[in-house]
Amino acid sequence: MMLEIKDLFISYGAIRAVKGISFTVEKGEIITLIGANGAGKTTTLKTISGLLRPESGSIKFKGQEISNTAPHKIVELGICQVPEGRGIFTNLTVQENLTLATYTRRKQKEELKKDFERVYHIFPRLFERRRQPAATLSGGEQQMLAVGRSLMTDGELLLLDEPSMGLAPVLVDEIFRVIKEINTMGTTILLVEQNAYKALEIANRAYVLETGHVAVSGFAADLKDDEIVKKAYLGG
Amino acid sequence: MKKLTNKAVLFAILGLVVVYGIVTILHQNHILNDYIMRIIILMMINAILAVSLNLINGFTGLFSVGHAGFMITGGYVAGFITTLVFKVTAETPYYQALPMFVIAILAAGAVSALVGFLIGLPVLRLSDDYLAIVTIGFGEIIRVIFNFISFKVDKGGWVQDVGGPRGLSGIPLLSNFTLVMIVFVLTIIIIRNFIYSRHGRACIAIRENEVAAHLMGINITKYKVMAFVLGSTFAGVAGALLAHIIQMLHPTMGGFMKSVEYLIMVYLGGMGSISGSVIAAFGLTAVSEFLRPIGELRMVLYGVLLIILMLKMPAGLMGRKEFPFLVPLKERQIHAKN
Amino acid sequence: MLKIDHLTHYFGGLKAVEDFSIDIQPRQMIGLIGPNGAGKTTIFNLITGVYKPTQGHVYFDGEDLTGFKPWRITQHGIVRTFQNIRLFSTMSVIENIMVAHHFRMKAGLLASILRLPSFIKEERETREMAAKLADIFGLSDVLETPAGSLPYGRQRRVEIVRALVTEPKLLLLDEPAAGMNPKEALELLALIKKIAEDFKLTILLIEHQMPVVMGVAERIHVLDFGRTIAVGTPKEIQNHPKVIEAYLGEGAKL
Amino acid sequence: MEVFLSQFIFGIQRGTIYALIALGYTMVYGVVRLINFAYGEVFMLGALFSFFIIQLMPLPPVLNVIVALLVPMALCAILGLAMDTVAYKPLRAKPRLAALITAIGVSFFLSNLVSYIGPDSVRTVSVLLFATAGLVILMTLSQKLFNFPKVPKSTGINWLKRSIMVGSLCLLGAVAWIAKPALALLRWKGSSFTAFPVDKLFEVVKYPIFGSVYITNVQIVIIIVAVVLMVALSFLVNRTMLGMAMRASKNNKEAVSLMGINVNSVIAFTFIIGTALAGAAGVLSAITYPRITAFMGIQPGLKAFIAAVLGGIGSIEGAMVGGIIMGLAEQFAIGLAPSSFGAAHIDFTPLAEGISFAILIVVLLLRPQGIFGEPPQDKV
Amino acid sequence: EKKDGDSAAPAPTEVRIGIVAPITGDAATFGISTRNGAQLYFDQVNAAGGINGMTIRTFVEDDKGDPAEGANAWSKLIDQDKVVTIVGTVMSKVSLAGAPISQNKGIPMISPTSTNPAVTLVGDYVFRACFIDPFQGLVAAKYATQTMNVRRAAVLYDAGNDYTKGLAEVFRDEFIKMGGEIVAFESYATGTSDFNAQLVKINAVAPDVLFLPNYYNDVGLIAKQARAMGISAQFLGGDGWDSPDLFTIGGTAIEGGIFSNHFTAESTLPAAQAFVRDYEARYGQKPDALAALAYEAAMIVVDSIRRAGSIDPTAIRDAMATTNMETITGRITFDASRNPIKGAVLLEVRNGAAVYKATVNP
Ligand SMILES: Nc1ncnc2c1ncn2[C@@H]1O[C@H](COP(=O)(O)OP(=O)(O)OP(=O)(O)O)[C@@H](O)[C@H]1O
Ligand SMILES: Nc1ncnc2c1ncn2[C@@H]1O[C@H](COP(=O)(O)OP(=O)(O)OP(=O)(O)O)[C@@H](O)[C@H]1O
Ligand SMILES: [Mg+2]
Ligand SMILES: [Mg+2]
Repeated sequence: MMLEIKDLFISYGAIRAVKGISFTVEKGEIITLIGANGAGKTTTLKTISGLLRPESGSIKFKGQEISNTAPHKIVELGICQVPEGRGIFTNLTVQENLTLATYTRRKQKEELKKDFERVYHIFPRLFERRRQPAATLSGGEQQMLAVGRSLMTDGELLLLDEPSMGLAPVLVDEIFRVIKEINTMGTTILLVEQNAYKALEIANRAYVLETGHVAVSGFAADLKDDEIVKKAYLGG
Repeated sequence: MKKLTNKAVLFAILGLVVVYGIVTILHQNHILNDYIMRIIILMMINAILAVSLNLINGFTGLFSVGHAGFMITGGYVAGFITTLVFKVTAETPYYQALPMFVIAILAAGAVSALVGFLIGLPVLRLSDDYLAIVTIGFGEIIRVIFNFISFKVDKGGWVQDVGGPRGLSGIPLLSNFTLVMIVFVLTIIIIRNFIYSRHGRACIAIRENEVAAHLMGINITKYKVMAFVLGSTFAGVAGALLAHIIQMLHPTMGGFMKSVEYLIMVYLGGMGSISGSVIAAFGLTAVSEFLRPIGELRMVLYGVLLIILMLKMPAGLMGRKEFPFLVPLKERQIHAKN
Repeated sequence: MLKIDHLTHYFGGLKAVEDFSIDIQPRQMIGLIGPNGAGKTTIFNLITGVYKPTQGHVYFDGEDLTGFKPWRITQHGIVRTFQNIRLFSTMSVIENIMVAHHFRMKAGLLASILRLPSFIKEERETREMAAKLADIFGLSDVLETPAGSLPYGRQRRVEIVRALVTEPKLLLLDEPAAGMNPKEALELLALIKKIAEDFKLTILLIEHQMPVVMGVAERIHVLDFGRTIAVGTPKEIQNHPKVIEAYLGEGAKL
Repeated sequence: MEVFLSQFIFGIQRGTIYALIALGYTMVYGVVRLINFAYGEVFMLGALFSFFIIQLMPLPPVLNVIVALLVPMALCAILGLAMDTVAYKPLRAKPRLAALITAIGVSFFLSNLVSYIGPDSVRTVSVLLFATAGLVILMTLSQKLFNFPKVPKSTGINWLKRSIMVGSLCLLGAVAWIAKPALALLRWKGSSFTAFPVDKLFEVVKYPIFGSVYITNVQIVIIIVAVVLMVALSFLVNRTMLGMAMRASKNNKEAVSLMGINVNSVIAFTFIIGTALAGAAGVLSAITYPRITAFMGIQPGLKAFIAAVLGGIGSIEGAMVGGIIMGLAEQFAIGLAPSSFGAAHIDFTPLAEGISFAILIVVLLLRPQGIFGEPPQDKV
Repeated sequence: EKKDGDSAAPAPTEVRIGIVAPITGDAATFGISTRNGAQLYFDQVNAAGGINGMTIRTFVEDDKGDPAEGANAWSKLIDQDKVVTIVGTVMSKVSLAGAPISQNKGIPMISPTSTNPAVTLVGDYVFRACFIDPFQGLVAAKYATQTMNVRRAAVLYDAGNDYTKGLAEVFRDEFIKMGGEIVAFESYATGTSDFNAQLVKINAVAPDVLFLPNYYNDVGLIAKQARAMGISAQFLGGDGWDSPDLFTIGGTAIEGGIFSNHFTAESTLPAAQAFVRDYEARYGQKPDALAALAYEAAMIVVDSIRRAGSIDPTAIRDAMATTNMETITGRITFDASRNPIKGAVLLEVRNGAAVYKATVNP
């Protein structure tokens, strides 16, 4: 079991955003969380990566409780996140953005080189722009950078928060292709998406969140054809 | 007649009258001595300064660190008018001096407003720290100018140097409890009504997101300047009152460290809370006064107090909350929810 | 109604928009699509006066608005929403909406400070109007909530309401459906159609979710690298080889 | 000509001191965006520590210079770390201006404490420190005994923290208690102005350049130090991983932690460097203008802020250039102001003080982000 | 207001006296000297049995060098602590804020060091213990033109300080009147530590005399920078120079400087010698001019109360106006404007100490 979430409650001050979520992620899977706006998806991801503290409940990563661990320690353990809104460092160049993600493992020179090669192989666009300040990248390029950067931290579990938001259709396809590719290269993925069709297409299993609860869960393929899910989230 | 249901305002008015009555009676019976009265007056003057700075920094989201400059501008103008133009002295009967003082206060407000306008127009396009620096700069320039301007005045046979580092002395004592309280209450009412109008909303919108405000049809330059000028006006008025209780003006009273004092009041009270500014101004004035017995450790302790208060309440004492009577009825539910 | 003439804009050496022209008639709904970084948002910024164009002109109702300050353009009846939501986040939803009505209100400084009856009346009317509009967008339950703590999708709705109370003639929507799931996007689409009808609006829409654009736009302009590469009906655009190559992708299915 | 050259050299001297102070300031300022009001106090303490060391340790001159510079830098760095931990770190996620007020608090606290501490009063301070330690113990005990609900879960760490706090308070108290004779010996009188014993460090030597124009070894040293520091800092910020992390922290702290970087450590490190630099600036400034008091930091603190903003917030080169520009502007404003003008002997020099502010305002109005600053990137 | 029961009460056993000084803030150096000087004398009087059997109780208040704070201090002392006399304060601008309150309430005050002529003009309850600017400026100008016999003088003063500005202007006017020429008249901002810009200008006109009417800490630095630059003019100054720190800050640069002062440690007056001795014993340092003047002000106050034979403020005031006593600086009386009529001494800096040179009487 890679990640195990149990009875997670999370609040912003008096507002309770997540009300008892439980789910699991197995090694090698792509799991997707889908659900309406404000269902608590981002909140859940932020809590897993340590940016928020849960009110109660447990988060176990490879059997280790991490709900009270600092974000940078969690990254060291092997969880990396592409936050909502990308969070790239606009005042750094593309190359610097990628380099910074290797902060914790500065010593492994050859390995690093390989990692750079891998990222630039997946995103040739980034290679073209490696000397440019990230601020000047287009939205899609920034999203690629954010994903590429998270790959550089060499985590086993990648949390993606709406990677396709605001991207042109070509790029949406591209991003999902890359996610699949990363997954086949051995990274486990927890994907939060609004684009439920696509997410369900590449995922193994899915959880549907509704105002802080898990409403439905199951195999992605099944959910895609589930009438209720269709009606509620796929608009069809 | 919905308006009459605003009970909090009624209670506030009642409270005000009662407080005024009690203080006056206690003073007349020597239970509150002149010293305490002076501190109360200073508390109110500082509150005017804090609230008016809050309008600029807290509500409009500008970052001005030159408030003391506007304060002494008003002080000098008013002091100059009463002392050198109208030649009011300690012997002038109060009923004669009062109208002259009122003129002086109005003139002080007007001149400070003008200075605020002239400074505000070019500089308000800068944002945060850059604006801070420029307002510090202008505050200091105002101080430097007052430090520079000096002239001689014939005082009944004795030629006296006035201005410059000698300051302006011989200002009559005209700020009394009643007058200062009236100005204080008026200031609060005006600023409160301003904030809870479309104009105030525009200012707050600018604080929240300048670009969006701009694109919602708000002339941001106009409103920034308006807030700045309104703030400076009250600073000038406060300066006039202050001059006529300290009876002395000196360029250093408009310096950077003084501006910082008012800044502390605003942030300690809570950015964007009139109530907070009043509480902080009252509190800090009283605390720094009543810490006197510990002598040299006073400022050391004052520093520690600031640190602890801010650590415990990072949004200031009141955050953005207001006393109910400072919020018009309609808006009140919103504040209740926040 | 809106006529843009050979608009060009540079950022330093970068040509963000090049020779862009468009002519929009009243009550039309036009789509603007293109790859990321094609210059779509920049065009909105040029129309609304956030940037001054390097070359070209923007005419609205026959008047040349080029170089006007943003607030003046809004007052002329052009209003927009933002790609990255820009609400007044600590203000409540209703205040957010009321702010946008600012320049339609009349109460002067003095009337406001004295709280004259005229002021109170206007304030009440604005509040009621704002509440009514919020209701149409399903925001009644959050009127008093600080806008910043709403979930993304509802924030987008607040933005649209806020834009509407400026009583615009032309509404520019910059990716209004971003961050919505397909169902929500389709609901929004219906809503946009409805308000366009009710408020007699002209709409220029940027959107990456094809079902939305194709569902509302009667004509679509496609940009790439600042240049217009195609103009046409949704049908034409869908099958335009250049558009498929640059934007939709081979596997585009709608 | 000679006058002009002299003014120019002294202007560079003045500006270099400003630049030295501004370098450390702009580092911290650039990363945390904190207007560190207490920066001037660290500057003052740098000079003061150096003073103590010189009085305490009569070393051979060359060694003396090094010790008198490095030890204060180290002490200031520790102080900077302490300041960050106590007063700024808890407010990191809070509105930026909250930390401004605690910074003002720290500034008041330090300057007035130094002014207060002298042979007569140091024992009072000692008692106060012990009393505070006692208070902390009492509060902890009462929390334990009456089981107040507020005791956090991770009591272990809390106990450790409190023990360290009480321990250091007691240690400081003990130091303060025995410091009385030491202070007397050092001739430190608290509130008083004190001469900084430059002559114990080295002799001032003049090298003539042209006519009566000369340059001194002190001037050469401070210019070299400033340039070296600027280059080193520039390298640190732009070329190293740590510098990258600093720049990234300024942009998006949350995302930095998602890179597996401890943001707080990065910021603490920034503070350490910044305050060490302030300490160094204090020492060098005291060597140039050998007079120290508890309140000597206020003006340089303000000037450093101005120089940093003038040069562009966070820009190392900007701090340097900003400092030099201010120095030269002030020097020439004073140099050119007519004094004793006309029959009434009007002295315009006091206006020169305002002219440097005026120049600042003009520069900022023309270039709102400062000379080397990046324009704000608020993409609509 | 002072009526409540006072007259019916038994004979008072204590005399309440206020001391106001800038004890904190950037003028703390001056404030603490002032407080120490005054406190020392009051304590000595108490140790010797008090005034007419009454002990003195002092109330010390801090004014931070700020007029508003000063006015508060005055008001507190008078309205709350019910003092009968106030010794204070250092800066003229603050004394000017306190003086109207003293005058209004009829509580006499004596400022040890406020030299602005306007202070005592506030009213007949306001006194001072120092000479005002015109006298010292005159002394320096006379010394330069008559004793040194030079014609070219330069002045460098603190433009933010009324004391130094006043002195500078009087010196300038007197020096010109006596046939001299002011070749440079320069000023600097309060708190400056770099005086090179002004000194370069002064150096360019090569004056014979450089008049520095500033406080010792500035003078020390100025002297250093001036000598380093090669300015060889004679340094002249006033009582602001008087502090042992002048020599530590100024070092060898200040050697040979001449300044006027209220008294000299070499004074043969037993009171002066005792003062210096006692002060050093108690505070571990030599007194500066501010301490001496505060001590002197305290002497005047105690003497006035003794002679008034009562602690009625008006009686004390009346007695003070007719002061004619020996203090640590010699005999002192007040003129009609309540400024002291007293002599000055000229001192010269030699081997890190101020050495007596001459006495100048008004
Ligand atoms: N900073 C905040 N303060 C208060 N409430 C918040 C905050 N951030 C989120 N919330 C609330 O928490 C709930 C869950 O929000 P969250 O962002 O996790 O939703 P989401 O599922 O990611 O939605 P979306 O698809 O819009 O990104 C929402 O009701 C939201 O209003
Ligand atoms: N303020 C700016 N400074 C420099 N370059 C900019 C600026 N704003 C936009 N650009 C550049 O101009 C180009 C067009 O940007 P624009 O935001 O208009 O794209 P867009 O079509 O809206 O893309 P998206 O669909 O990703 O929002 C991009 O290459 C962008 O990087
Ligand atoms: Mg989300
Ligand atoms: Mg865009």
